Amino acid sequence: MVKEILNIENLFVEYSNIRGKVKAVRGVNLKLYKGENLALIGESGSGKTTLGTAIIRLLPSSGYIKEGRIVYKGNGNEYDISKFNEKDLRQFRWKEIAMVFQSALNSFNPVLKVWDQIYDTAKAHGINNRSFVRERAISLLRYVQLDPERVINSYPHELSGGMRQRVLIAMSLLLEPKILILDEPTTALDILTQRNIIELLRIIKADMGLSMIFISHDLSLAAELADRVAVMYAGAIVELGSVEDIFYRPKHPYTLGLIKAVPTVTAGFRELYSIPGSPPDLINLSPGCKFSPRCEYKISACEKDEPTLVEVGPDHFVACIRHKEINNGR
Amino acid sequence: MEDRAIIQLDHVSKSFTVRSGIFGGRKHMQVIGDLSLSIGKGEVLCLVGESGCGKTTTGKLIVGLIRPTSGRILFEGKDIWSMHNEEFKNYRKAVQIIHQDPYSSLNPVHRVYNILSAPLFRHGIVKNRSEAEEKVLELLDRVDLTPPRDFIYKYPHQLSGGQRQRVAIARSLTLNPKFIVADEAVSMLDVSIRLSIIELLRRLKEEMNVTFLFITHDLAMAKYFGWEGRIAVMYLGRIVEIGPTPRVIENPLHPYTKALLMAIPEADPQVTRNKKPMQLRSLDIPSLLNLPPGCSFNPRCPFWIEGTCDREVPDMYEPEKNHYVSCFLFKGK
Amino acid sequence: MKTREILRRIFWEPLVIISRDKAGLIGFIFLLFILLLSFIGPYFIKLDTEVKLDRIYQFPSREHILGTDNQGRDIFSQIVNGGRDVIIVAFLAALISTLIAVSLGSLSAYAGGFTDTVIMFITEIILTIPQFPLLAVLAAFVRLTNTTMLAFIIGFLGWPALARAIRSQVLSIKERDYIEAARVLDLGRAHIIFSEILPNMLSYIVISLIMAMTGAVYSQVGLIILGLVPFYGHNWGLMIQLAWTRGAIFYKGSIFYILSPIIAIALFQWSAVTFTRSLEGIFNPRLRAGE
Amino acid sequence: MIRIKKLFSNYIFLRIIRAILTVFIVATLTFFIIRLMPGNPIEIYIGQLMSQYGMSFQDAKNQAAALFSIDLDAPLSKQYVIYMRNLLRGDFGVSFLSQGTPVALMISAYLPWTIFSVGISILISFTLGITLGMLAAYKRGSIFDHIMSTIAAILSAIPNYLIGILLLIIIGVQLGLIPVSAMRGTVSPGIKPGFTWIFIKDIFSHALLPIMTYVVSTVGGWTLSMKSSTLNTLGEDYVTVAKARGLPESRITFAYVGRNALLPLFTSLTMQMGFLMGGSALIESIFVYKGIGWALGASIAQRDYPVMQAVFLIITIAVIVANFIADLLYSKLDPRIKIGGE
Repeated sequence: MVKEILNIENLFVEYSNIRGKVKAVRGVNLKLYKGENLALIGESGSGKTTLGTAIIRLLPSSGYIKEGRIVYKGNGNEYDISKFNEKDLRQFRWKEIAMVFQSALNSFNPVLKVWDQIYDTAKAHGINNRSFVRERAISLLRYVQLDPERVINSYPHELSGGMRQRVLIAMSLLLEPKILILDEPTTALDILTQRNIIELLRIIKADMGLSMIFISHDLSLAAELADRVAVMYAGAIVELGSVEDIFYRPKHPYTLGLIKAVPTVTAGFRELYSIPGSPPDLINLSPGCKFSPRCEYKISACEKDEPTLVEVGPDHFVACIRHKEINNGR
Repeated sequence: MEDRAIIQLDHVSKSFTVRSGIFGGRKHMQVIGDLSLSIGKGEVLCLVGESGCGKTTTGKLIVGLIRPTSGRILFEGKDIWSMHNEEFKNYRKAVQIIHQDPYSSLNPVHRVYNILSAPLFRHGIVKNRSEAEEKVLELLDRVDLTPPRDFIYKYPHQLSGGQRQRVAIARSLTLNPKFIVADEAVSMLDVSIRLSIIELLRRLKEEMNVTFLFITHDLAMAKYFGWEGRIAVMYLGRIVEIGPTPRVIENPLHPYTKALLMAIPEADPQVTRNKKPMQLRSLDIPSLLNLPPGCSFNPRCPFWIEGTCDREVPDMYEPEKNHYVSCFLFKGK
Repeated sequence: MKTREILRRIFWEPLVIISRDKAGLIGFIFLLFILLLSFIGPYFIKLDTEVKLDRIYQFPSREHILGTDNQGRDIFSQIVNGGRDVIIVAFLAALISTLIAVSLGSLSAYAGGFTDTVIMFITEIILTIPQFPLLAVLAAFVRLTNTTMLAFIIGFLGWPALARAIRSQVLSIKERDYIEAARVLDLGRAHIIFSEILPNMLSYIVISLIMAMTGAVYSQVGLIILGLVPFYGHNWGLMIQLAWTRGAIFYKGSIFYILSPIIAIALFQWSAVTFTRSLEGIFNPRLRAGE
Repeated sequence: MIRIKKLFSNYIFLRIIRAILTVFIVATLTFFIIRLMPGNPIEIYIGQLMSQYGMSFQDAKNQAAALFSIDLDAPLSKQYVIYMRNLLRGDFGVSFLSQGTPVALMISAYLPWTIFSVGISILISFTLGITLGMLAAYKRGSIFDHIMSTIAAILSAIPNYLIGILLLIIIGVQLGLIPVSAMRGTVSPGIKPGFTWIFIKDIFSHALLPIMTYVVSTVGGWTLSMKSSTLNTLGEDYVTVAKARGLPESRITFAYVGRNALLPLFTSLTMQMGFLMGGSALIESIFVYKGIGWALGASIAQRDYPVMQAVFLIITIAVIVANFIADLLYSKLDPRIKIGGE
């Protein structure tokens, strides 16, 4: 029996702005198991990044958790992250859950050397032995295939984008966290660099056995690295299942649409299909299935109540009342 | 092929001078080096490469936004920079560009109507407001912004990214162009929106018989859009491989193209997890300020031949019909 | 119908936008008040020049709202009549600086290369020279006899910082994709400058004009207080200078005499700066369209 | 050759060259204003000597030449060379009014006081302003923020000399807290300069009102700039990442937010130095604080051209040097500015 390490229960996150309340995450239930890679897939505004940052309670100041619990199970105990105070959070972050952000370019303080930022991190968690931290940093930098002596004494602007991403990944491993959240870890990088990061993440998973959450708009990243995939639309999970289920047996029209909208290189030429329309306004949400205005399977019942996730196969959940009609697109 | 070419690049180079202050030293940054290329009427050519490889500069050179440092750019056989006024005007009207970022390609202070009617008035296509309005509505309809009356008096900020990109496409169509450069026209849009824009471009190409230069970093998108056309792969300011799209994808010749195809992550778990990426000699891309001698891929290339690749720049060889590659491995084949 | 629409767009919409920012609205109201007082007020309240030795340094009363000065003259009438010249000189000077700054800044950005280097070098050098001493020295040479002359000198020295800012603005707008699109569509240089670039800079230019006005008030009143501008007439600066040179400052009872012009100038400066906060909105279609 | 190239891409070297060039150009401009402008001071002075003292043209001209240390008979180019050579030697000519006193001597008596008062003021105002600005940014939307921002906006809008006069009236005259007239000048007579408590107390009490004026008039500007700069920095990704790394709030505030928010303020700092040095002409005149600004005001009022010219030049040079120091400081704080070429 695989053990769960994180349990998100009925989570609601909102942002308040001038126009009203943006319902960014709406009633998400999600478990993360020990040693697994979970991908959160969705387009801009789907709530995937909000969900990721809510887990370590780093929402922008206008955002807040409205409802729900985020239960972390570690060291033989259960903790509700949503109840943590500032001091708890500070000790918890990076030590238990580390996060690699989308913009590696801007993730480092431009006026401090890489070493200072690594040592800052260690010191914040009570590790004051300089030579110990330095040794560990050097071995980690070597591990991510960087020249440790050169990188450690560099300022961030002296490193390329790919190098910075690797430094950030190395730094995320510094305190041996149990969970690593990666927000669009490859988006801004070149293809060859992307491949390198993907290979690196595979090695990390094999070596360290930690749990990872990938947040991405890019289906191919999920295809590369995920064990399970959660597809988000308008703040809710619409489909959740193993990577094979999602890519080869999608049961939600949106998942199917996404897969059919992405061209591939290797297989021969195939016609693609686009999803009409655009995502809904998260401030004034209509009742019913949020995808229904764009859905070709829509029936009148879709506009009444929002469907909840139902199990359609072993560990395969989908929020669609017409899931039986949806057949594999490939 | 040659005489039916609409755009030709004849040994085009472009360098920028980087200066540091009044007294600072000057450095030359060669962005495009000795580029020759010919695009036929009605063709789709996809220019593929990673960021900073010079593909956007090539696009700007072709639409005449910047002048080449050396070499000639020919439109229907005539050098655009030695055209007389009337000819240049015709060229300007015939060659248009669609930009990547729909948020900076539309002037925020103008309404859709003003954005689309300005070129119509300027070039005497319409005479008065009612004619212009009619024509603008027609253009909006053509790019699927329906009903057009809902969009004509909107400001750009009132539109979504996809809708803005449609307005930008409509603008590029105002003067009935023969040639459109689409510079990463969909890369900033969401996956579900992306494809509908691609489909729109494909339809326009059929309906209006426009020639496309489709610039992208996304090989899969290039393959999809340009299946019937050609792909040119660019690396550090040079084209390293060019050929019919199916051939380049199925039988890549240049080590760089191979590396890209083997590296590209794909939305199919079985396919993508079985990829065997090429082991490069170096992960770092050389700086344009300090290009390596010889083939610019040689410091990273696993097939590199010492003494050859790092000395001379390889010519374009044609190991299969219409499929060219600039690599010594194919010399004499 | 049509005129109503136009009137609505010119007057009503900006007012609605101004009223959205509380501080900006207060600034606008004060500014309007000062302008009305200084330009229309003098037609109703004549400058009191009659020496009344029995009424020296009176405190405010119903008869003299702000009290009387060292010669028993009504201070309020002096305030009402003392603003126009200051504001006109400031406006003229600001207009000149802004014109020079906009032309040189855009030229520099647009031409680039050597022209740019030269213009920016000159700009940087003038920028390093402390402005007020230069003005003071020049004022000592050129005997300033009238207000226009003063405005011109202040205006001719006040452009460098703004020119540099305008240049970087133009440079950034010039690189936007919509400018490239306009070039490719062959819309012409005039269209690009006046219809694509300028509208995007308008709010910045108007805000700069107002800031330049406050700068010109600073220099102008400063020169007057130092006694370097011996022109005749009556204005707020002169009121302060007279109070200072005649030692009124050191007399306890003179508080209303000396305070009135200081508050008038300070209020003008503050309300102008605060008003600029609302201006951004007036020119920005995003805010205008009511989002 | 390589060494020269390296030197030319050296930031400090370039700044020095530019500073020297600026001084050179300003000096040249001053020369031509004095020598060539219609109604230039030399002509006026000669005219004055002839009409007031009944001197002959030649005598008047000789005296003028001696005062300005310019050989008026030499060709203009030679005059210029001599003028520049004298400047290099620190020879600014002789004062008109206090006949025989070399201008250089006067400057060395006045300049230190201005540097002292303006320097202390900038230090106080900058430190206070960035502290208040950061506090306002961290507590944005709070009552503290509203009050601070309003006060700051009002203070920064009022011309500094008006603030000076207001302080004089309110503290000195109306409330009578400070004996204003006793505090004129820069140091009380009879007090020996030295590192003694009495001397330090005395110079601070004399400089009190000017310093207060400078601080009150500039602190608002610093507060507002620091507030907006801090707000920008707080939105940067590296601050979020620092929080995610679990860094203590104090470390984030100072090393991550504070230091980066401070950087854009350095350009304003150089502008501010120029502005305060320039504005000292007014402030020092108001308080009769005998620094270089007061000297400028007095020499202009009395049309003492040699002093005026030299004082103007010295103020400009002081500003250029101050800018240079600020730039060096900036390049120390921001590693993205390269020092020492490659």
